[in-house]
Amino acid sequence: MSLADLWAQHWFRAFVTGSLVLVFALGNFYITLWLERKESAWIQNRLGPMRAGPQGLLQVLADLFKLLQKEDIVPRNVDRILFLIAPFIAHIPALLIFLVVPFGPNMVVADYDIGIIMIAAVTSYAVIATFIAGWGSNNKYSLLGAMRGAAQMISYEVTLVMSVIGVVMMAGSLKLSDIVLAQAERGVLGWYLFPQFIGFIVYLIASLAELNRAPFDLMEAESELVAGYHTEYSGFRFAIFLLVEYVHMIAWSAIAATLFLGGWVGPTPADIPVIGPKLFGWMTGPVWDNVWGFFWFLFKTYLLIFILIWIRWTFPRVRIDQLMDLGWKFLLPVSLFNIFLTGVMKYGWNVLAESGSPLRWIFWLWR
Amino acid sequence: MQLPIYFPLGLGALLFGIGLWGALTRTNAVRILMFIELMLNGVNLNLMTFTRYYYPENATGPILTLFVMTVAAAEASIGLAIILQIVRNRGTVEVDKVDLLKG
Amino acid sequence: MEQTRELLINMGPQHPSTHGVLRVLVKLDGETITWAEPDIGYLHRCFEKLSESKTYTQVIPYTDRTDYLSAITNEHAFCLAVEKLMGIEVPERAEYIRVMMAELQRICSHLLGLGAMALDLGAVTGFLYAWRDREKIYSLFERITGGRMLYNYLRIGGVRNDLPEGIIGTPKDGRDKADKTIWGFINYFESYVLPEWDDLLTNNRIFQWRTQGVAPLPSEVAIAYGASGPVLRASGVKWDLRKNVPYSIYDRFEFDIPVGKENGDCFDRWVVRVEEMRQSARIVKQALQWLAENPGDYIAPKLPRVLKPPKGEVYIRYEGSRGEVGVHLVSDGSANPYKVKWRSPCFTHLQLLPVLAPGHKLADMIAIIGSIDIVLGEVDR
Amino acid sequence: MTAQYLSFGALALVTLWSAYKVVTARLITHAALWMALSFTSVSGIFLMLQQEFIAALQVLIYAGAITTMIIFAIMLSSIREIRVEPQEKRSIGQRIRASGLLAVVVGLVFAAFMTYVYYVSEIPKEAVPDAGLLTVRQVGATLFTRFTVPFEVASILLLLAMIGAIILTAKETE
Repeated sequence: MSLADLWAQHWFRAFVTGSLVLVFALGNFYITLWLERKESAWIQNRLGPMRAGPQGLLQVLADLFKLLQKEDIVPRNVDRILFLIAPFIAHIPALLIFLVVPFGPNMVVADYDIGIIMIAAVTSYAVIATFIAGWGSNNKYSLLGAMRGAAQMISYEVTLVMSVIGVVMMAGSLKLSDIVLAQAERGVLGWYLFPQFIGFIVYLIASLAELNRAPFDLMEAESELVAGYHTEYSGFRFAIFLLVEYVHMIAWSAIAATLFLGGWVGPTPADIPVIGPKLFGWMTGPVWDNVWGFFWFLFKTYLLIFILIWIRWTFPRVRIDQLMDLGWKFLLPVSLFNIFLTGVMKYGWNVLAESGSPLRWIFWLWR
Repeated sequence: MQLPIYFPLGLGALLFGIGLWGALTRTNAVRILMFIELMLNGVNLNLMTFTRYYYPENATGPILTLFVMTVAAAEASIGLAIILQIVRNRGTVEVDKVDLLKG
Repeated sequence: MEQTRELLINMGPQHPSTHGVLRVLVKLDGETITWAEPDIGYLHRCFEKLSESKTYTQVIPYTDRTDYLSAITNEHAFCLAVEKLMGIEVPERAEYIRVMMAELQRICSHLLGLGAMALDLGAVTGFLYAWRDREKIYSLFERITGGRMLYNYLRIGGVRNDLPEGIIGTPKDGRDKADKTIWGFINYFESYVLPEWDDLLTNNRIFQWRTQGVAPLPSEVAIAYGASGPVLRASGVKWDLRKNVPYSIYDRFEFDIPVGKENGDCFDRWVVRVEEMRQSARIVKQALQWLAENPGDYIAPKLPRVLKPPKGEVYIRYEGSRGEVGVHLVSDGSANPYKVKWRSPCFTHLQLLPVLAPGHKLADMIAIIGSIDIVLGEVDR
Repeated sequence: MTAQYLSFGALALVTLWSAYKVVTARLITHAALWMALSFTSVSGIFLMLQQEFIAALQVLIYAGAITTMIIFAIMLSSIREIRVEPQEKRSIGQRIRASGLLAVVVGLVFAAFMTYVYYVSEIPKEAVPDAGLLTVRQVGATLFTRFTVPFEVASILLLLAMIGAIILTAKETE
């Protein structure tokens, strides 16, 4: 095969997988938005959307149509080009993250060696998009929201990466599929949720801040800044911001599921003792592995999304200085301590496992 | 990699050139900082090109680039802090107006 | 040394956090407020002037609309003023009904105030919980008065109608969803709602971060600015007109005056309100007991169709939901009041904003507005 | 072959155009955003050079951290100079300088110089085949063995820069 063909193949593959990622993101955006409405209604003793479709399933569609047919208002005195492109730039990080996420044993778009660094890297565009939207709107609320958002996201990105380093230390790889495989070998108790419990909690809090969701939704704090950086947006541009917000949430939950909850690892019907192999023996092979992997991946992701929504509708919003204090003075030291702890424990296991000392069971979780 | 080496090298040189041009013609301190970053980018590009073409198994190139980035980050933070101080004290970001030492 | 330029921000009049159509001008240095000034008058409806062309009975619906979240207490204050002016004796049963309604209204009003403050601080769920419970009070009021929000229920000398059959109910433990009586509500409220508020917000760490130490109001400043009601009590002053200057039949009830710490901050104002709801529930329970034990149908004295109070003036101090409601009534002997002066606590409390806000963050601003719990209908009148 | 040229061409074009716009953009915020675009496309070229690690770091540090820092500095430095930059009457010399001719000249001189150095140096003139690329693991291993001391020095440098920046920008409180 000539090199030209190879490159063409690359482009083709990029196109196809990119489309698939887009479809995945949009489909889950739909479900997540519906879930958020239903769950918030459930928490608040309401019914939530009920009219459009069974259990309001079509409500999101109706709302999107409403937003799409609205007039696309571009206020005067805005920085026109920046104002127009900001929603699309906001897309970049949200969708790029899915490139490295393993959806199943063989379902990953680009299995980079540097998966986690790449995630951290593309997230920085979210800051720029926020800034573009806030500054381009030429509105004080937007600008304040954008400044807050940028400060918040920059601070919490540090914490986020630090909280993940423990996982990287344990798996010995930055590649997400390697991390999943490492967890698969260790069984359910070996999922990094348990040895990296501190890391997981810190990750959860920091990702809330990174996502700008309550209790850290300071940049769009509706009671003080109207709608923060997207105050001036309306119609489908606003819809796109909404989309980005939720796709982002799915992405961060997917990463958390991959890093801490074992990703696509999970039992299949064939694993049921006694009757499993007989009844569901045919459910094996690469295709079925991927199907079940995808199922478990989705299940774990939605579990985390559920928790994120739950948190959002329970807590009040923190203040900007408290947010910064929490990030820099508490979460960052804690995640650094987690790195230290992981190092010590892993070293302890390595040393003691050879000698066969009974003390080694203290370090067993970090093996 | 079948791309002739002149392509990325030339790109790096041009990037450096644009950075230098800007740094010499513009007076806004923040902008000058940006041009310095552009120039460093050109340098990095060259470094990585040579690494990729001739020493693909040697980690020295990427590490050197890493250090360049480290220095760039440090420089940017300190530089911007100094600029902020200048703005606070003198009310301008134009470097040719910050001439207190001139008789 | 040149400082960073201050940013002038305009909150309102159409802004999601200002309660009603309040406009606040805020100067920000970064995120810190250096100057704040409320700009009022967007909801001015000439209540006081309008009253001069109405008969005394016709003024009552207008009083509903001053503090529209606490209508009964306003009606009560106005009726008390007219009754004092004319020397009318109010039937005992009517007094109890009035007090019960006023205290239920206080619960209702505090629920909204607390819920709105929670919403401002980002806790949407708290707001909807408040809404849910307020709805129950509204349903009760609808059965009693026919109106849900603005009742026009009190009459000079009494109330318009007696309580409907079977609305009082019986005391029970715990929550009974089918129990649609006042007792049912009180049981539910005490055993379910109040602990829920404590769990959801009062003991919530983030909520405490947001409110504790924010905008402390020393008692002397509070007194100097004429603060009253929960705002004054949160600053540690044990001052409640129901106890200190008893009116109506409040001297027959047992209840406590909750007070905050020495320097009442937003959290104290919150806690005082929650505590006040508990005390109001106590008063309602006592009133219900009396009403159940003393049935009767004498609820209003026979009065002439057109009331013509004697020449003179009268001032009534009334502990409304948000503070001291003052009614200064001047009569020239005709059928219409010569002057109705309405002293509204919200207007007074709003003047605290420029004192409380500077030095705090922008996000604290909304906590402050929420914690002094203003109703623009009363500020502008 | 063509696909590769096309990719490189597109990336190079974006890089150069955005770098040019950094110099000529009227608003300094626009300049900062163009700079971010330039950094991004350079990272794309790093990807073409199969240096994923450096590409990610390029985005992380340049497009992420430094751009944001510069944007913050712009926001904090002066509101006046964000919107309008002083438009002065230009002399012919200034116009020539502003035209970007200098960029081309300087760039070409550099390119020529580098080609010269390249030919006189002892660098092997034959490109090695694609086999055996660096992994992050190798970079890490080298960084923490051969380059331990420079690594520590760099860390200290960053720490000092951080402390310095904080001290410089912290408002004096009484």
